[in-house]
Amino acid sequence: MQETPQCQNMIELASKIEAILLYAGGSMSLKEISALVSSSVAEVKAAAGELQTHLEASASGIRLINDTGELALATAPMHQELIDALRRSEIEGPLGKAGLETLSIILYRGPSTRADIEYIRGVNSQTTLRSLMMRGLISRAEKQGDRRSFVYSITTEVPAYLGVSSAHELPGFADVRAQMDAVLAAQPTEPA
Amino acid sequence: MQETPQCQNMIELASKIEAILLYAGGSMSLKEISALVSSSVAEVKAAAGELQTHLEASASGIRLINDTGELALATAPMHQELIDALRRSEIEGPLGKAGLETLSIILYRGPSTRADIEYIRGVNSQTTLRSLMMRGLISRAEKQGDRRSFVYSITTEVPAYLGVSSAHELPGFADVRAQMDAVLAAQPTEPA
Amino acid sequence: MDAFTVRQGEFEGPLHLLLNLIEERKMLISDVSLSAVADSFLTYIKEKTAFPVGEASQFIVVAATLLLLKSRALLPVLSLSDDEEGDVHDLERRLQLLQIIRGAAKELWARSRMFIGGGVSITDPLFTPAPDLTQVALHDALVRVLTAVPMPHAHDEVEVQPVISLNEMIDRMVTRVQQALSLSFKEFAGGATDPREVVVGFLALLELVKQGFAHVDQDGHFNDIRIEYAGNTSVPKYD
Repeated sequence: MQETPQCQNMIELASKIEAILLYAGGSMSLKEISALVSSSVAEVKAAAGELQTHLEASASGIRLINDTGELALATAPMHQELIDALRRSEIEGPLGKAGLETLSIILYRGPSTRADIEYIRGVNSQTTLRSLMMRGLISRAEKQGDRRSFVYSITTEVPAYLGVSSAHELPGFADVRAQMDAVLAAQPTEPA
Repeated sequence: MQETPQCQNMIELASKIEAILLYAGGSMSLKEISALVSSSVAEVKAAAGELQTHLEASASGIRLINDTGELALATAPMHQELIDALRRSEIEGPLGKAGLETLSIILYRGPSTRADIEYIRGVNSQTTLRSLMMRGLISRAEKQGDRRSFVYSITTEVPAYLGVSSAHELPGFADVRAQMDAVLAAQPTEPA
Repeated sequence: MDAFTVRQGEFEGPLHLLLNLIEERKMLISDVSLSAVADSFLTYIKEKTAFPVGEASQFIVVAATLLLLKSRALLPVLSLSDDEEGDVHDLERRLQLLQIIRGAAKELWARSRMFIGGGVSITDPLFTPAPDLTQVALHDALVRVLTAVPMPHAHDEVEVQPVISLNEMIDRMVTRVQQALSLSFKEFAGGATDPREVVVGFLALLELVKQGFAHVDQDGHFNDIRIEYAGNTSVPKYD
C-alpha cells in the first residue's frame, strides 16, 4: 500500500477491524463492524480485504476469515497440530462421514431444510444436524412463512474448519456448485 | 529480521506463539508455551520479544502483553475507545432466548461444562457464554486437574437479583432438575 | 479416525447402498444400472435383520422401484405408468445428487483446520442484568429447551422383515405353479391388475428359482418366460 491519505485511512480501518475481532472473538458481520467504526460497509469490506492480504503475506500465525459478509480472526492452517495439542481436553473428534456429507449438502446446495437433506441422503438426518449445530458449523432459522420448518445454513466456522478464508477458495467449489445446480434444475420436482 | 536460518526459526516460533495466544484468549506462561512448541523458555522469550516489536512497528491493531513471564494478546491502546464502545454494545439489550436458556441451565444445574450446556441446548454456545460472562452473570474456572477445560458457574449477584437465596427456591426446581438429569443421563457417549 | 469411512453407529441408507453397488460395477447411474444391481440390493435387505427405527421403509420404497425396473427389462409387456416413470427418474436424480455430494465431501476430509479465536478473556465484568432476567423467564426457557432434546435411540433397533409381503406372494406362486406345473409368466401376470403386483410376482418367481422350487426358461430376449415346478412343495421362509 502506498501512503496516500486514502490509503492511510484504510490501514487504520484494518487495524480497528483487527482489534475488534480479537477482542470480541467469534465472527462479526461487516454491518456490525461498520456501525462500530462509523464507516460504510464498502469501506469495511475493502479494509478487510487489505487485512486478509496482509496477514497472508506476512509470517503471522493469524488469518482472517472473510466469507459471506462475516469476518473472524483464526489461527493459520499450518498451526493445526499445535492448537489440537492445546485443546486436547475439550476435543470433539473429526466429523464422521455422515457429518461431512450433510455439511457438504448445505455448503453446495445452499440453505436447506431437513427434507432437502434427507431427499439426497435417503436417511434420517436429525442427529447429524444436531451434532453439526453443536459444533457451530451450521445454524438454523425458521423457514419463511412456515414456522414449523427450519432452514439450515453454513456458519463462518465452516471455512475455518476447512482451512480457507472463504468457502469459494475450496478446490472445485464452483464446479461442484455447477454440477449440483445442473441436476437440481433438470427436473422441477422438489421433495414434498 | 534477516533471513538467516536462525532467524527463520524465530519467525516461525513467533507465528506459533501468536496462534496459541489467539486461540487461548487469556494469558499463558512462557513455560506452558515452551512445552507446547517444544522450544526452550529462552527461545520462546526471544521470539515473544520479536513478535512484540513487530506488532508495535506495524499498523496492527493487536499487541503482545508480556507481564512477568505471562504472555497474552491484547488490543492496541489506540483503539481503547472503540473497544469500550464494543463492550457497551455487547451488554446492552435483553438477554434473549440464547442467553436465558444458557443461564437457566447453569442456574438450575449448578457448575456446568460447555459440552453439557451445548448438549442440552443442541447448539454451539461459545458466544452466549462469553456474553453472559461479560455481563457478570456467570464466571468460569478451570476444571480441577484439567487446565484447558472450563466450568461455568452463576455469580453471587444473580440469585440476589432474582430475590432468592439459592437456586432451590426457583420455580419448579425439583421437577426441572430431575428432567435435566434424565436428559443428561441419556446422552450418548459418542455423538454422531 | 484417519480414514474417510463410515463410523461405528453411523447408518447408511438405501441410496448409499445403491450408489456403492453401481460404482463397484463402474456403471453410470441409469435405469440399466439400477436394474443390474437390483438383485444385490434385495439380497442385502433380506440378509440384514435389523434397521434403525423408521429406516426399513426407505429400503422397501427403493426396492419397489428397482423391481419395477428389473421387471420391465425382462418383460417388455410391462409398461410403467407416469407415476412409476416419475419414481424412476426421481431415484436417478437423488443418486446423481448423492454421488456429487459424496465426491465433494471426500475432498473436504482431513483438511488443515483453522480455529476462530474466542475473544480476549474478560477480567473485569460489570454486573449488568437485563429486563428479561426474571424467575419465570428462566424457568420457561429451560423447560422449552429440555422438551426439545431428542431422546437418543441409536441402539434402539427394531427387528423388521421387509420381505413379509414377498413371502405372501411366494405362497400364492407356489400354489399357482403346483396347479399348472408349467405356465408362462404372461399367464401368471395376466391375473394381476396392478403392475406392482406383477413386479412382486416376478420377484417371488426369482426367489423360487433361487431356492430351487422352479425352473425358468426364456428362449430369447423378448420371449415369454416359462416356469416349471421343480417338485418340492414346501414354502421358503425368510425368518
